[in-house]
Amino acid sequence: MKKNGYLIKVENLKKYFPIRKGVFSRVSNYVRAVDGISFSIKKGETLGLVGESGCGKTTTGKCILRLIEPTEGKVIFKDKNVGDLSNEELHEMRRNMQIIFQDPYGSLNPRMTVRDIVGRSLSVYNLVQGEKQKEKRVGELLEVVGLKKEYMRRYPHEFSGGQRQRIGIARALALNPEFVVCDEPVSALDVSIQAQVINLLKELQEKFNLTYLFISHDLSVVRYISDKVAVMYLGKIVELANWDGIYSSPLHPYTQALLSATPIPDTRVRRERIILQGDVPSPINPPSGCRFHPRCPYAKPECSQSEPELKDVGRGHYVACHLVK
Amino acid sequence: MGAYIIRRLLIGLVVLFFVTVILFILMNLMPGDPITAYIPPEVLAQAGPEYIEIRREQLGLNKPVVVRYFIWLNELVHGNMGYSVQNGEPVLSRIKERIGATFELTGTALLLAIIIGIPIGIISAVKQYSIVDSLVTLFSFTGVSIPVFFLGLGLIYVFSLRLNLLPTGGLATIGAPPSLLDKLSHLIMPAFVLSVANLAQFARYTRSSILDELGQDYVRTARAKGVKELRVLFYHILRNGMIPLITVIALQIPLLFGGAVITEQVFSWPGMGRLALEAIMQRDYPLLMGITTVIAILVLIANLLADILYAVVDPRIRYQ
Amino acid sequence: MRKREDALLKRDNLTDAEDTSTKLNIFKSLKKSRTWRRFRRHKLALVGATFLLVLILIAIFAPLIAPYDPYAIDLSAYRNPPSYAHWLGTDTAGRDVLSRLIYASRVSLLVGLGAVSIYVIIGTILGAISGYYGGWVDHIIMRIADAVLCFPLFVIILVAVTIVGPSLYNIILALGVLWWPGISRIVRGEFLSLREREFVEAAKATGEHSISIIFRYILPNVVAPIIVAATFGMASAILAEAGLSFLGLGVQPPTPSWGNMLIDAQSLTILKSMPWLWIPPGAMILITVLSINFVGDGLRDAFDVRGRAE
Amino acid sequence: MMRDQNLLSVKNLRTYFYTEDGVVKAVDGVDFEIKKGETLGMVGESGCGKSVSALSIMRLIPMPPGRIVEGEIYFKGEDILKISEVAMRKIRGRDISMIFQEPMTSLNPVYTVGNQISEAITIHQGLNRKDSWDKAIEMLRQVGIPDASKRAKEYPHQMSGGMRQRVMIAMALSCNPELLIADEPTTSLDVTTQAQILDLIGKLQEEFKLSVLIITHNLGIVAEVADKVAVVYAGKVVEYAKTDEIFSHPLHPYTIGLLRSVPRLDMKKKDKLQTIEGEVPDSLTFPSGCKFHPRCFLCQEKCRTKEPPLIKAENGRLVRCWRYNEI
Repeated sequence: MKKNGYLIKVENLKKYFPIRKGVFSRVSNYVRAVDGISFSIKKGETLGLVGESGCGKTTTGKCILRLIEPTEGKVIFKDKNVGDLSNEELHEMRRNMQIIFQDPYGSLNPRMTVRDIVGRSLSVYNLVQGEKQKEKRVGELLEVVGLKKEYMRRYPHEFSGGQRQRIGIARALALNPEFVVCDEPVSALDVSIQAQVINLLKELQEKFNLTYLFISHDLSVVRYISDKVAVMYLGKIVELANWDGIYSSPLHPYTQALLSATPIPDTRVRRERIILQGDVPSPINPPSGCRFHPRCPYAKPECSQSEPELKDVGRGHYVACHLVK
Repeated sequence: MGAYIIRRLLIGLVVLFFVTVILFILMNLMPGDPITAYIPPEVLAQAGPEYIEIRREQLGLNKPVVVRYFIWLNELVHGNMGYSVQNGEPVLSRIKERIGATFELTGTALLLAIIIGIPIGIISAVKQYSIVDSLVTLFSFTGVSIPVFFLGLGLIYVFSLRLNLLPTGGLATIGAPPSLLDKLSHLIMPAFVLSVANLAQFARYTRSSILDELGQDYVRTARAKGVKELRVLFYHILRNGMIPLITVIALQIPLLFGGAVITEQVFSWPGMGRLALEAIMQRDYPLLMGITTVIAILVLIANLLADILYAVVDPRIRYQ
Repeated sequence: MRKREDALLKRDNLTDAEDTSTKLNIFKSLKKSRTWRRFRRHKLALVGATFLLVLILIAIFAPLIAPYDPYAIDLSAYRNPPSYAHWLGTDTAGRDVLSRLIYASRVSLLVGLGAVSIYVIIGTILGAISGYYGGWVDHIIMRIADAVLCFPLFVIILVAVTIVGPSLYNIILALGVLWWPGISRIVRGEFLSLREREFVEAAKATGEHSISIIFRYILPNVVAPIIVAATFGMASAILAEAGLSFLGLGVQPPTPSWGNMLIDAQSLTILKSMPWLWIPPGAMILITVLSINFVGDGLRDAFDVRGRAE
Repeated sequence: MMRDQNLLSVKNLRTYFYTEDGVVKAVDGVDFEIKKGETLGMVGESGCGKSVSALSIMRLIPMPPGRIVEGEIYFKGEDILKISEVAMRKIRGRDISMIFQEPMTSLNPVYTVGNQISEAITIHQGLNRKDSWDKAIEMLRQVGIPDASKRAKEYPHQMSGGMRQRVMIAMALSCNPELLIADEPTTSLDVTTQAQILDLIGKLQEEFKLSVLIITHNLGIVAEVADKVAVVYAGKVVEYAKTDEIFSHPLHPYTIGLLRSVPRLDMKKKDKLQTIEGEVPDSLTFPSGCKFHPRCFLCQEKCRTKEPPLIKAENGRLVRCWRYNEI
């Protein structure tokens, strides 16, 4: 839509959490949760952000919305740097950026009715006049996410996990946002419920022309819903490509390991499994050079010395690995 | 662990600072001239108003509040808690006379509460919903609900006045040769009365703590290994369940001193609690101040010890 | 550290563990609203609540119920044992013990309600600020709370009362002003865990401001533990008043309070031969405090308030 | 006759919980068998009763409120529901071992991991302190923990999730059991760690000639490790067959629905996920008749009223559906 065609652009985003230690709780070190990542998403597209726990994917999502203040870097949304906004401007901006959370139990206030959970933001932004109009709008929203509008008088504990997640989606949609961060929206749900929510998210995207940042640890889910996929390891993006590129020709050894470790529910598919050695190192003292080198089966001396750049290898496929020329 | 202990120590010092601030405020709220707190009364009585004015200046009592606070603190650090209005003795020496009796009473009470309260709490938890459990629950509710003085009077009524088994009060029988039995017979009732509320608290707390641990996953693991039920309880659960109890015990100590005031009064026990009451009756503010200070510092030390003990027992803190 | 905080919270708010089976997944689906049903199942709490209801009625309608004027001195009826005319006998000044007992219930209930209302407000505000904002504000508030807790409350109240002079309202004020650390710890603990919950983040993302988040989103979730703690606190306040009055430093005669009715029992003759003078007020304190504690326990079960965060 | 081949056979197991809200029929008719050296995968969604089944086999159901109301569990030909608690305790940890979903909370936080492993060895093998400690270190080495003699002295909180689960496995296998029950052993772990752990269990299974009962909600894991699969829904086994057959030719509508609703790595972009409508039923208010009927695309009048038994289909497969042969 804008001149560069991107709705949101993240440049060199960093988030370091201080670690306080010792007698005076001095900051002795930092957890480098997100350590310089860049990507951009076009309007109406979905970028899947995938990685294991602690790789910084959730922190990335929250930094974009400034639910966490980033340490460094820019988040440019509709040509404005979100980091530079004043409180009032941020307040206005949040109408356009929303988030759906992982935990369907923790993300809804147990003491509020569905009507208030979904409708509060309408009142905050004065989008409705009076209770009647608010209820009408909340009813519409509930129907959009596949719930009955009579449910608005109920409390969260009267719903199942899948229904709660639908309420969470309705809340995110209430302000008609353009961009939604989906933070592991299905990983807490039962297998048979996951598909319902994934399909709903896809339908809503088409209907409202939404742009998603879809965060998940599950490659299969990400592959199904995303146009582009970014793989994160220890606060860095190691590979970024369109949905097919990541799966049909993964270039980074970590992506390859991740793919081979993801089980496929079919006994007819036989694959060579790559078993990585050791654990993910601590993001407090990440390894030198390429962060993956201590576990990489193809590591060379240079990998421990210099950090590979995320470079374009053609057809919008980016990879950060010394071995890929 | 070193850093942890130093950290707790520093927090203790910060708390101590606030303690002294509160004390200083109280001190200044008290009616009367603060000069009486610094100069022995006999000197005060002989000196003329000019001398007092000079001393006041020397002591800096007409300086701003902040300066006065530090003067007061300096005196406190040097053991000068002022002089008793009643008889002119230094407050510290009056407290020294009485503190032994209070330690004897509160120490015994705490010990009783621990050695009785914790085991019945354990039994109650293991036999959850049994008659024993109901009795323990009922007992512990009564224990925290009964006024100390009513219980004390009731026991005196039954054991001293009706059954003539135990003395009504005092440290020991006056005139009789000192013996352990005599001492114990005087100690048993007040110590029990003082311990009842704590005992009940410990029993309830132990019960709930053990029940909490019983539901933990590691207990299931132990059972799945084939560990005997008794070992599950005493080896696996107890250590985990007792860790939070350390804090609870430490936090009960101030309440114990509070309870001692009434208990000592009911049983004519010549401890600090009664001294505090005497001080109030006689409007002996420096003395009252001194007693409060000493107790607060004792409590602070107890908390610090509890923190250290905590680290010793819990590896999660030790290896932080 | 976590465990220590838990322990502190738990001490202020003793909890019974649920059935061990709560760990099993199947029970997660059962968390329905069952507050009232649970309270009703707690027999002792029901008994306690009934007693308290009766006591409140007695306190309100004391002038209609009491057979005599509690202040009327009748020197001819000096320390009379219970009789048809005076069901619970008369005291040293010849006043009717039963009438004094009835009027004294007003003092206890007033102290309980008054002191608790004051310190719940102070404690909730300080705890909320401490828990929500954290940082140095939290440090200072909590260290002051620690400092206050270092003093045996009973002793410090004694000191306070001697400074301001013993009276019913001073006692209420002293208890109210000094007793907040317990509740502020509970509130702080709840705020600390609730502010990390996703629904709070969601509220931020939908444009809510801090004040709205504190009052509209978090506080309603803390009401249950506050009510439970306040109930137990009421019991302690009544006990404290009784203790002070017993020592002659609380409610001053001739105003009757259950505590000061026991002052005379410090004399061994009265203790031994006139049990009607001291057993009834002592028993009233015990039963009242016990009832409140039972109700507190029932509420805790009903609200499912737990010391340890899950 | 069956006894000779089957290490474990569970027949018509029913475990109920008596709660204040009513009777929760957590397990309400579970049947399966495990032969020596075989791996059985038990799949189902949360609350379907798979974990309770496992705990019932170990006789570790908290009673009250739980109770095994019906059924037989034959282990090496003996009904272990009928033996004494003392005899059962000897079986636990020695003949049947178990590992759990949360390796953090499943280990005692105040004892070293070496200590916790050697405890089992001391109990069942009567070794002295030093020997059992050495054996514990040997076990840690076998589960691939580097620097085992040093790490044995560490506490659980000093280890990573994957390492803790290895410790659990070392503990479970320390007395050479014949059956390992793994209850969601990798659910709380990352995918790459999950691959390590599954790989490890597979290796040790051959080495120790183990039979394994693996409980999971992840169909992918079942496809990779199990020889046979029992699909559980609402406390009942609804389908029971060889793994290949389940994935190539599922018979029960629930199994079919599950397989179609899981996103797969090898999907085409155009492929659409199919969903099972409705919600996972609440164990207090199970529907009448076939428990799956409100969500079933084949539902008929009969399904609503009458519950199907476990019907024998071709190749000795079992399925709990009236209309399985119409699919």
